[in-house]
Amino acid sequence: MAMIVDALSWVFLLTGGFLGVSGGIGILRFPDFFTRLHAAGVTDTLCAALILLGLMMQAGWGLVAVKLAFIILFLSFTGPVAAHALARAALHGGLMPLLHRAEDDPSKS
Amino acid sequence: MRHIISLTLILAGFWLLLSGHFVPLLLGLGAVSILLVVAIALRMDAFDHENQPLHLTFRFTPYWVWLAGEIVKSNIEVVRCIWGPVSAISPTRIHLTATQRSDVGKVIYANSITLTPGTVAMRLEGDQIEVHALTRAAAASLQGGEMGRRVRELER
Amino acid sequence: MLLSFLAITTIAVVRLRDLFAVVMLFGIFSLLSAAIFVTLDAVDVAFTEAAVGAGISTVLMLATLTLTTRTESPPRHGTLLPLLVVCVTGGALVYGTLDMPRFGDPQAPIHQHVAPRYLQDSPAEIGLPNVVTSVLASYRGYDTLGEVTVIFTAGAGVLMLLGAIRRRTACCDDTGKGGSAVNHNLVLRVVAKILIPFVLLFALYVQFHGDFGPGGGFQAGVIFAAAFILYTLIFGLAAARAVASPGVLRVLSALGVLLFAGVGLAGIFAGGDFLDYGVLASHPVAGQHLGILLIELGVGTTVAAVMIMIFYLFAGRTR
Amino acid sequence: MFAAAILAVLVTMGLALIRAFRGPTVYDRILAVNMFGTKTVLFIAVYGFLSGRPDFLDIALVYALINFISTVAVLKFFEYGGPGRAATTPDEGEGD
Repeated sequence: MAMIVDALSWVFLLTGGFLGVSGGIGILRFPDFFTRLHAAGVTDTLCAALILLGLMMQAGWGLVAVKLAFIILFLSFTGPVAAHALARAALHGGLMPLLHRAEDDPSKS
Repeated sequence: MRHIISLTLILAGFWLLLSGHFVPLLLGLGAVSILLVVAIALRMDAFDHENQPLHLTFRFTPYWVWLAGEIVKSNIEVVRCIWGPVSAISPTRIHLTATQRSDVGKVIYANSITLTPGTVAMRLEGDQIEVHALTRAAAASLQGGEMGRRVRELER
Repeated sequence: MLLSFLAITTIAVVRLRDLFAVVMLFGIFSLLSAAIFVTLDAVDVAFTEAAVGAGISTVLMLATLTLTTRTESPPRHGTLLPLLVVCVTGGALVYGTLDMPRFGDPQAPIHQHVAPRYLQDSPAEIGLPNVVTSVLASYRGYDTLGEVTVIFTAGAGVLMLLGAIRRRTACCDDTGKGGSAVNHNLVLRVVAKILIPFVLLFALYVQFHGDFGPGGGFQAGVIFAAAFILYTLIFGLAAARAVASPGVLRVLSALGVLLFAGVGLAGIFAGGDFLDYGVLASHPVAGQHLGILLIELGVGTTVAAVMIMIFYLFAGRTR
Repeated sequence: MFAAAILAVLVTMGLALIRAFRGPTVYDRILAVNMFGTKTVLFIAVYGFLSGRPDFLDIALVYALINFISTVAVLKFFEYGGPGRAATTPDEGEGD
């Protein structure tokens, strides 16, 4: 049982790390701000959660695990809010998202 | 009143879990701290009356599990886009109607949209949510409306 | 690796002309330095850097930016002379370090003098697991009292500088409520409401657990202030002032210093020296504990009150 | 294995750093800084495990909170400090 948890935590840590690097490459490769926002979302949500979960499994039950859980909780609260506020501010500031085809409704900002 | 009690209880739990020291001095200080925080929170609340959605917390668990699954799925999708050719992405902008009744419900909906990578809620005005999606597929799955329905079931 | 990031960031900061971008990079800079402090095992310093550097200083720098212009004016003088001065100073510093003992050398003077005493005797004399707190609050009580007074004075100074020219502070507080996207932002409002009590409680947790882990008055004060800043940012200055009015804050900031000094004086009255907490209770260790708790509270109160006050002033001026 | 995770976090930090330098819009920079902050939280948490000092977690927790507040502050600044002009025009980028 302990070994399974151990192995699982390694898998989580590695996957989380991979997602992080992917997100980093994403914010370099994607063409405009709004698409980069999605790439950053990858690193903010699943990457962080996986790495912290991996750590939780290493820590075992206890206060450390609880604190890690708090970090996950806070990050999952603040992450999307920050992303949303950022997108909204960018839109408000007049930044237009690059659209696939221009037949979508023109923005009304 | 119910909000005050639930906030106090949750803060007390937060303190105990953070602290981990169960000596009388720290417990006493914790009690004083919690009272202070609740007092400040009350003073802050006096200026507009948005209810504390804390009582919703208990019904969240099934939703969280479902959402976690969604997050994993959409993460895989976005990572595929990142490593694949740039032409694979098709940024799209859509408008959704939030059918949730309360403000809190709408906020949960918007946050859930943002939390799943590939879709970001850009604007929330009235009951209109403007969403930017990385791919058409992501936009379409949102328009399917399952997430909105699940959030609506949360409130009641 | 982190150090190289730091160097790159510094170069970029110097080269950029857009002050806003510079502020953002400063944010990264302080995040990096906190990470470095962590790797150096300086937990308390990293904690302070985390709270002050990444959060508050960014906010204050931005507030300053709104008072001035956004782009740096082009330099009026040549770059050669400053470069020379910097090189000479840097060279002198490097030369100075050549004389210093190697990092971690047990024979180094710093390890011979007071450090062993602090490290060995502090558990017995003060009875706290966190040596940094013992050093700051007990052995170096005078220094810390001085620092708190400096913060108080700085707060008073800013108050005088900015408060003297208050033209529109009082009248235009609420104009922001109308057109601002942040104010109108439902998502921000709801989440901030949920978050703020937890931030406040977390600050108090840091305050009272400085004895056991990293933390203490300074950090707690800053985090506490950060919660108020968040509230001010989202609900407007008027609402925040109604929660904690500037008058109350002024009294609180002075009260913190007085509490600190008062504990010191109490030591004298109880028959000891100034800032000697050992005599405050029947048992020296208990006395130390009580004294440290009280002065940390004083530090926290002053820091939080001054921070919020300064932020109010900036916020009032930027409208 | 912690080392692998830390390395990945560091690489991500580096990539975010590049985006912060490159801009081109201020929002890209804010995004990069925000992401950098999250990565710092992770870095501190993992490093705390690597060196066996889990009290680092308090710092990570502080970061998770403070980072959010400074992002909000930055956005607020734009509402007042740089209407339209400052936000829409991509700035000159590094080194002029």
